[in-house]
Amino acid sequence: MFRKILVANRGEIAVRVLRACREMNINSATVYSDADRDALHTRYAGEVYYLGPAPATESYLKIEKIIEIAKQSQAEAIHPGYGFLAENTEFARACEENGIVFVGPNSRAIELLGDKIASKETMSQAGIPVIPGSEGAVEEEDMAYRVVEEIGFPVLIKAAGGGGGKGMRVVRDRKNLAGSMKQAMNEARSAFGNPTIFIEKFLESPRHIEFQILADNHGNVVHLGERECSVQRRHQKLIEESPSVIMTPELRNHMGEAAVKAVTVSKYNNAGTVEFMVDKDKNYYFLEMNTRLQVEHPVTELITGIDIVKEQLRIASGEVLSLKQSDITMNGAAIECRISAEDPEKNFAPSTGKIAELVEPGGIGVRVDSGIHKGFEVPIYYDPLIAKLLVWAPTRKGAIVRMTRALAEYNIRGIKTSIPFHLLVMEHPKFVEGDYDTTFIDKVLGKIEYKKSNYEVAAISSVVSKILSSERARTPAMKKGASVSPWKLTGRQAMMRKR
Amino acid sequence: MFRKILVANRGEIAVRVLRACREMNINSATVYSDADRDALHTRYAGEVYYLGPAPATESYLKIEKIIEIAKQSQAEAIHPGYGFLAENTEFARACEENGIVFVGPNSRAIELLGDKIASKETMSQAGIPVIPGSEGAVEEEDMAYRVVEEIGFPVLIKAAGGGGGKGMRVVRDRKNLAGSMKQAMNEARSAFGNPTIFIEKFLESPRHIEFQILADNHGNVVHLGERECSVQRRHQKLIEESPSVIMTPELRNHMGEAAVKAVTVSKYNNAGTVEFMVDKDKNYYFLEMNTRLQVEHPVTELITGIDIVKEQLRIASGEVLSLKQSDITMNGAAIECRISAEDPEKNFAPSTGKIAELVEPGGIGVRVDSGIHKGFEVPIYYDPLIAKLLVWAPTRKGAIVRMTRALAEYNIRGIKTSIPFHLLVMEHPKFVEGDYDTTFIDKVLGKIEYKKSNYEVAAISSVVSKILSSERARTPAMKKGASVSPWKLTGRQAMMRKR
Amino acid sequence: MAYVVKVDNKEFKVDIERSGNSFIVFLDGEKTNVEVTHEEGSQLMLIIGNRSYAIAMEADDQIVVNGETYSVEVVDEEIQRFLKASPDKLQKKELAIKGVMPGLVIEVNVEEGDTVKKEDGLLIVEAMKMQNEMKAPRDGVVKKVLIKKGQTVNSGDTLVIIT
Amino acid sequence: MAYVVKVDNKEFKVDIERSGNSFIVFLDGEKTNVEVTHEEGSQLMLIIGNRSYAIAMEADDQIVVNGETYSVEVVDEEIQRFLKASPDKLQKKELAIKGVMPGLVIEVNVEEGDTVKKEDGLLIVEAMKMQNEMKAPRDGVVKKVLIKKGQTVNSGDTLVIIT
Repeated sequence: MFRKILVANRGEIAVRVLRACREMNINSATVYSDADRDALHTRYAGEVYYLGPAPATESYLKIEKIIEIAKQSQAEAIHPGYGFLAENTEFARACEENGIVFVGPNSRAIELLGDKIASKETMSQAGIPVIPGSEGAVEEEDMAYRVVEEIGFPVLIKAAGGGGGKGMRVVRDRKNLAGSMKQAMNEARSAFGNPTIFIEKFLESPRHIEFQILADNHGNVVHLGERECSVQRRHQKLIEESPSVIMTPELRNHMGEAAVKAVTVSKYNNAGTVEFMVDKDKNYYFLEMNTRLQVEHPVTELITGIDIVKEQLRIASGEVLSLKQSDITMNGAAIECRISAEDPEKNFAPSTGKIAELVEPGGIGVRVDSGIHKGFEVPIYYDPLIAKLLVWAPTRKGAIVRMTRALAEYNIRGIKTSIPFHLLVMEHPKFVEGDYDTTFIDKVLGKIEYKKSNYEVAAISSVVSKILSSERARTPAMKKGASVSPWKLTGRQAMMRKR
Repeated sequence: MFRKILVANRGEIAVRVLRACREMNINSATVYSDADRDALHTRYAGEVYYLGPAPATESYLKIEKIIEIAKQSQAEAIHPGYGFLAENTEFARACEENGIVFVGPNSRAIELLGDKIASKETMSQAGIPVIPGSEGAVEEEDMAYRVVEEIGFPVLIKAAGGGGGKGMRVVRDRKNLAGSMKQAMNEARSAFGNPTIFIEKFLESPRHIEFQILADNHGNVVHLGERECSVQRRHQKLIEESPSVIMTPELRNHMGEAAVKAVTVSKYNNAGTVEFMVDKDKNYYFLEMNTRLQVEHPVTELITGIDIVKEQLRIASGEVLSLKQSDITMNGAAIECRISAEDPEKNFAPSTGKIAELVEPGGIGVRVDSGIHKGFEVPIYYDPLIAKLLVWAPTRKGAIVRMTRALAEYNIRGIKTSIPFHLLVMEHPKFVEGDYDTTFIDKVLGKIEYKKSNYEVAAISSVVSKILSSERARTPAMKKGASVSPWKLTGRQAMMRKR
Repeated sequence: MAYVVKVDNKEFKVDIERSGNSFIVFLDGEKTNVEVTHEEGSQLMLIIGNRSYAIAMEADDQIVVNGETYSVEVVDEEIQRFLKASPDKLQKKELAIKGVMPGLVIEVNVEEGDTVKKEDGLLIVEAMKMQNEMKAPRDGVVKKVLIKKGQTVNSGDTLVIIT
Repeated sequence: MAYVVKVDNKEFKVDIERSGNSFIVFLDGEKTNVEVTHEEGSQLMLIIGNRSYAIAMEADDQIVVNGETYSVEVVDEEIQRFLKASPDKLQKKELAIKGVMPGLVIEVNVEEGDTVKKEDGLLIVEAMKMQNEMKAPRDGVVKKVLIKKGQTVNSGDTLVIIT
């Protein structure tokens, strides 16, 4: 096993990896930007190295600087977390070239799976179901018309180079096809520097179901079951759970085998996630593969008892997978809510600022993976995800009530968070029944109305607060119990003895 | 199920029960003393009722007042937690007489099992192994001499009326027998109002292993496996774990069956714990039965996935146990460390005061059951237990490293806690090997030496702190980023729109 | 002392009297006891009747009660009467447009002296890769622009003043 | 500025210079950079070299570094020199016996004017059902007894003054 690892990330995922290092007795180092001098991951790591100014392009995305720090700190491996450089072929290659182990797949697999067209073709050839569509890139209008004739409307135009909804267009009739194509190409060019697009059948109300896999460097592959991630807003996952309510043991076997095959044919190693779309008739289609640790990996950890980050480190150090497919069992139900610094009552506008108060939920069946602490100034420069709240219970129903209880305990002040949104979902009958798909938030939840029941209390408290606050203003300095200076010139001797 | 429950306790156990109520959609009420106006359980409950002055005898032990509050709040049941009135026959009877469900066993079972002599006899008659000793009370010296002739030295003199080490004496030779007997009787009289003592063989280095049981009101009984609680200081448990390293499936079956039998013969209902002493040859002896929820019940919850408090409430409401013995499986390893407001570096002297800082550990496999919050003044009047830290991992070794990691993350300032002690135990080779018994702390751990490795940092930080502190003293009022008053006469209109 | 409180456009009359850490409150005439059990910065814990509430004052005119956010406006009853008598007193005052979130100013659309209409865009602030436009809350003239393109601003900073 | 710091009876010389939020420190002659990344009350986060430390000052003369407690004594180097020159200057001063924990005073064994010897029991405080005796740290005369039996005292309260 490694003696020292550099964690080249920030926030909750950096802390997650650093915790695994501590439990494995591996020395850890991490990097920080100007905005993260007092970040939780900076507090947590064994060693900390300054990267540069706050913008990611000047800090967390600086490949050369990170490689240099890895060498300086004598780290033998780099864990990239997710985001930033996690799926960057160039970075993986730079690690390989500098004799540093990249905790993730080999650079060729990243490259192949980062290209949506090439990876779709690879999977299709291996007999894994893919969504019907163009064979490869669509460059001209004529070609687009031929494709839609074959597969029928509605169709989805997608960019080969990236994700996150950019360069994507749903087209429902012939007259909008050419225009949407041009828009998508322009968007893809500016977002990914690559205008290549392709077309596939648009699935109306699919569910998003993904399989966690582990693959060692010796050809052994297992899957850890599925996660359902259909609660999405603008292609961003907000809530994930396992098992999926639509899953049967047979379907899990089939999809799991397809996931394992996807890993094998792409010569993939380390942890990864194979994403599928599933339609109403439970037909499943390969969507893409995420070549990194996922935000939602703890859902699977709660269900299987397997520590995925530790497995990543073991695999990266060359160990043979100790798990066989038959060892892996799924137990109970787990849900994750992504806690983000966004104001759900203002259309999820970013809400940064200083964390004035932080009380995290606890007790039975609750796990919090946090990236913040009280007093931390949530920076404007990075992803709004500040923490993940997870629960486990023997049943899905038990997990939902537990999540409701835990969300209500979560107290974050100073910024707005997505907590009220999650509370709403947990109490929505469709979610409770498991009757939801990727259109849930936009179509079913509709206009979000936050329930309020404490108008009278708000009125009374406002006045009480006003009175106390104006009293404070009148007597600023003297407070009861003002703390004595902790300093005296001479130390005192112990004057207490236990009787 | 009940519509409303009164939780007649405080601290972490009150919060534990209140959480279960929330998850079961049961309205909750609780009580508070003057010292607990701002306690966590007072913040957490649906309704709160003032009990009286801080001393327990004037608040949490006031049977009549609590019954009155239960009626006033229209609670149908009372959960007593542990301690205070949890094993008080009179209180259980008062509930029964007032038509309020006592969440715990019937008052007769409490009475029987509270009497150590009577319960030992009941168990012995049922064929459950008990420690050899006097049959019933020992009133005269002659009788004592006869007993020791039969069982041999060393012997243990115990009080029939209570526990906690009071009225207990180990006697190793004949010449000390009469004197120790007298001392024990005096101590027992002043502690429990009952001088009755009995004598049994003293086991030299036993392990303390207990079985969690659940018994419904219809005669169904299951056990949830064992907890090993041998890490004790002055008969107070400090660390508990499950499974026990000495356990085999056969021994578990035998002891589990004995525990179930103990419940059956004492006509016990609700949750309870059967405690055994186990000697080096794995002979086990019934020690006593705890007729309430135990502090360490979450250890079992982590291993079995069963929510014991919810089961208590279901049983109390008359439901039939939904669990059969064959449904119950034990998975992985769990450890609990009791976090107490005591200074382990000063021989565990109580350390009360205001919680100046509180950061609880999180992430994979960690559970915190806390009874405090930042800013809370830990009262001098009650038990020093302020929180429980638990971990789960697939293996015992994994649980130990995880506990070490979690303890290091735990940051409680303003008072001293037992955290440094727990860190020491987690790194002790004997504990790591599982080679320990109830003499571990006194004999093996010996004089506790706390490791320190940051002398230089302490020196530098002291000076930095001194400089910053004297600067603050010079410029008291103006601080950068001083918060503007949250009050203005007129509200502002929303000026922001998402683009 | 009597106040008029507007909570999300619902109006309440709160008559309040202090005794130690407790208050006796008449809410629209109905009596309640309020006990302050904890106070730290703008955060309070209250016991009202037999219930306990976690209160936080946020961003000038918002209060959070057990996690629910309400916009509130507390007006002394006498001032309220005065305002009602001359409703445009307030409108004519200087109005400071303040940042409601930290961010980077990526566009400034007004200069000092410009006339703006209600809902006109004044400037755009970016944070976490999302852009937000600050708009004029009423008609007026730009008296002062206190920020520049490229500048980082904090929540509560005055950005533009309108008269 | 130079200080002599005693940490659990180990002595260090700390020469320190400030520049903004950073300090340049020479510890027994060896140079280190110290950055203050967080400051709240008596709690600090420091980056020293490439390591990050959680610091808390506690109870007058104690410092907690990443959970480990040290007793510390910081003396200005010049004062140190003065003290060494006249070592009994300090001994003769008034000595305030302070409570190190909150509790209930259940016994007071001295009166004003009593002569006490080092290690003599002065009073007993009870908390959480445990009793603790406060003892005289040196020989002296009881100048003042500030508490009574039955009284609740807090950590830091002066209980007895010895001259």
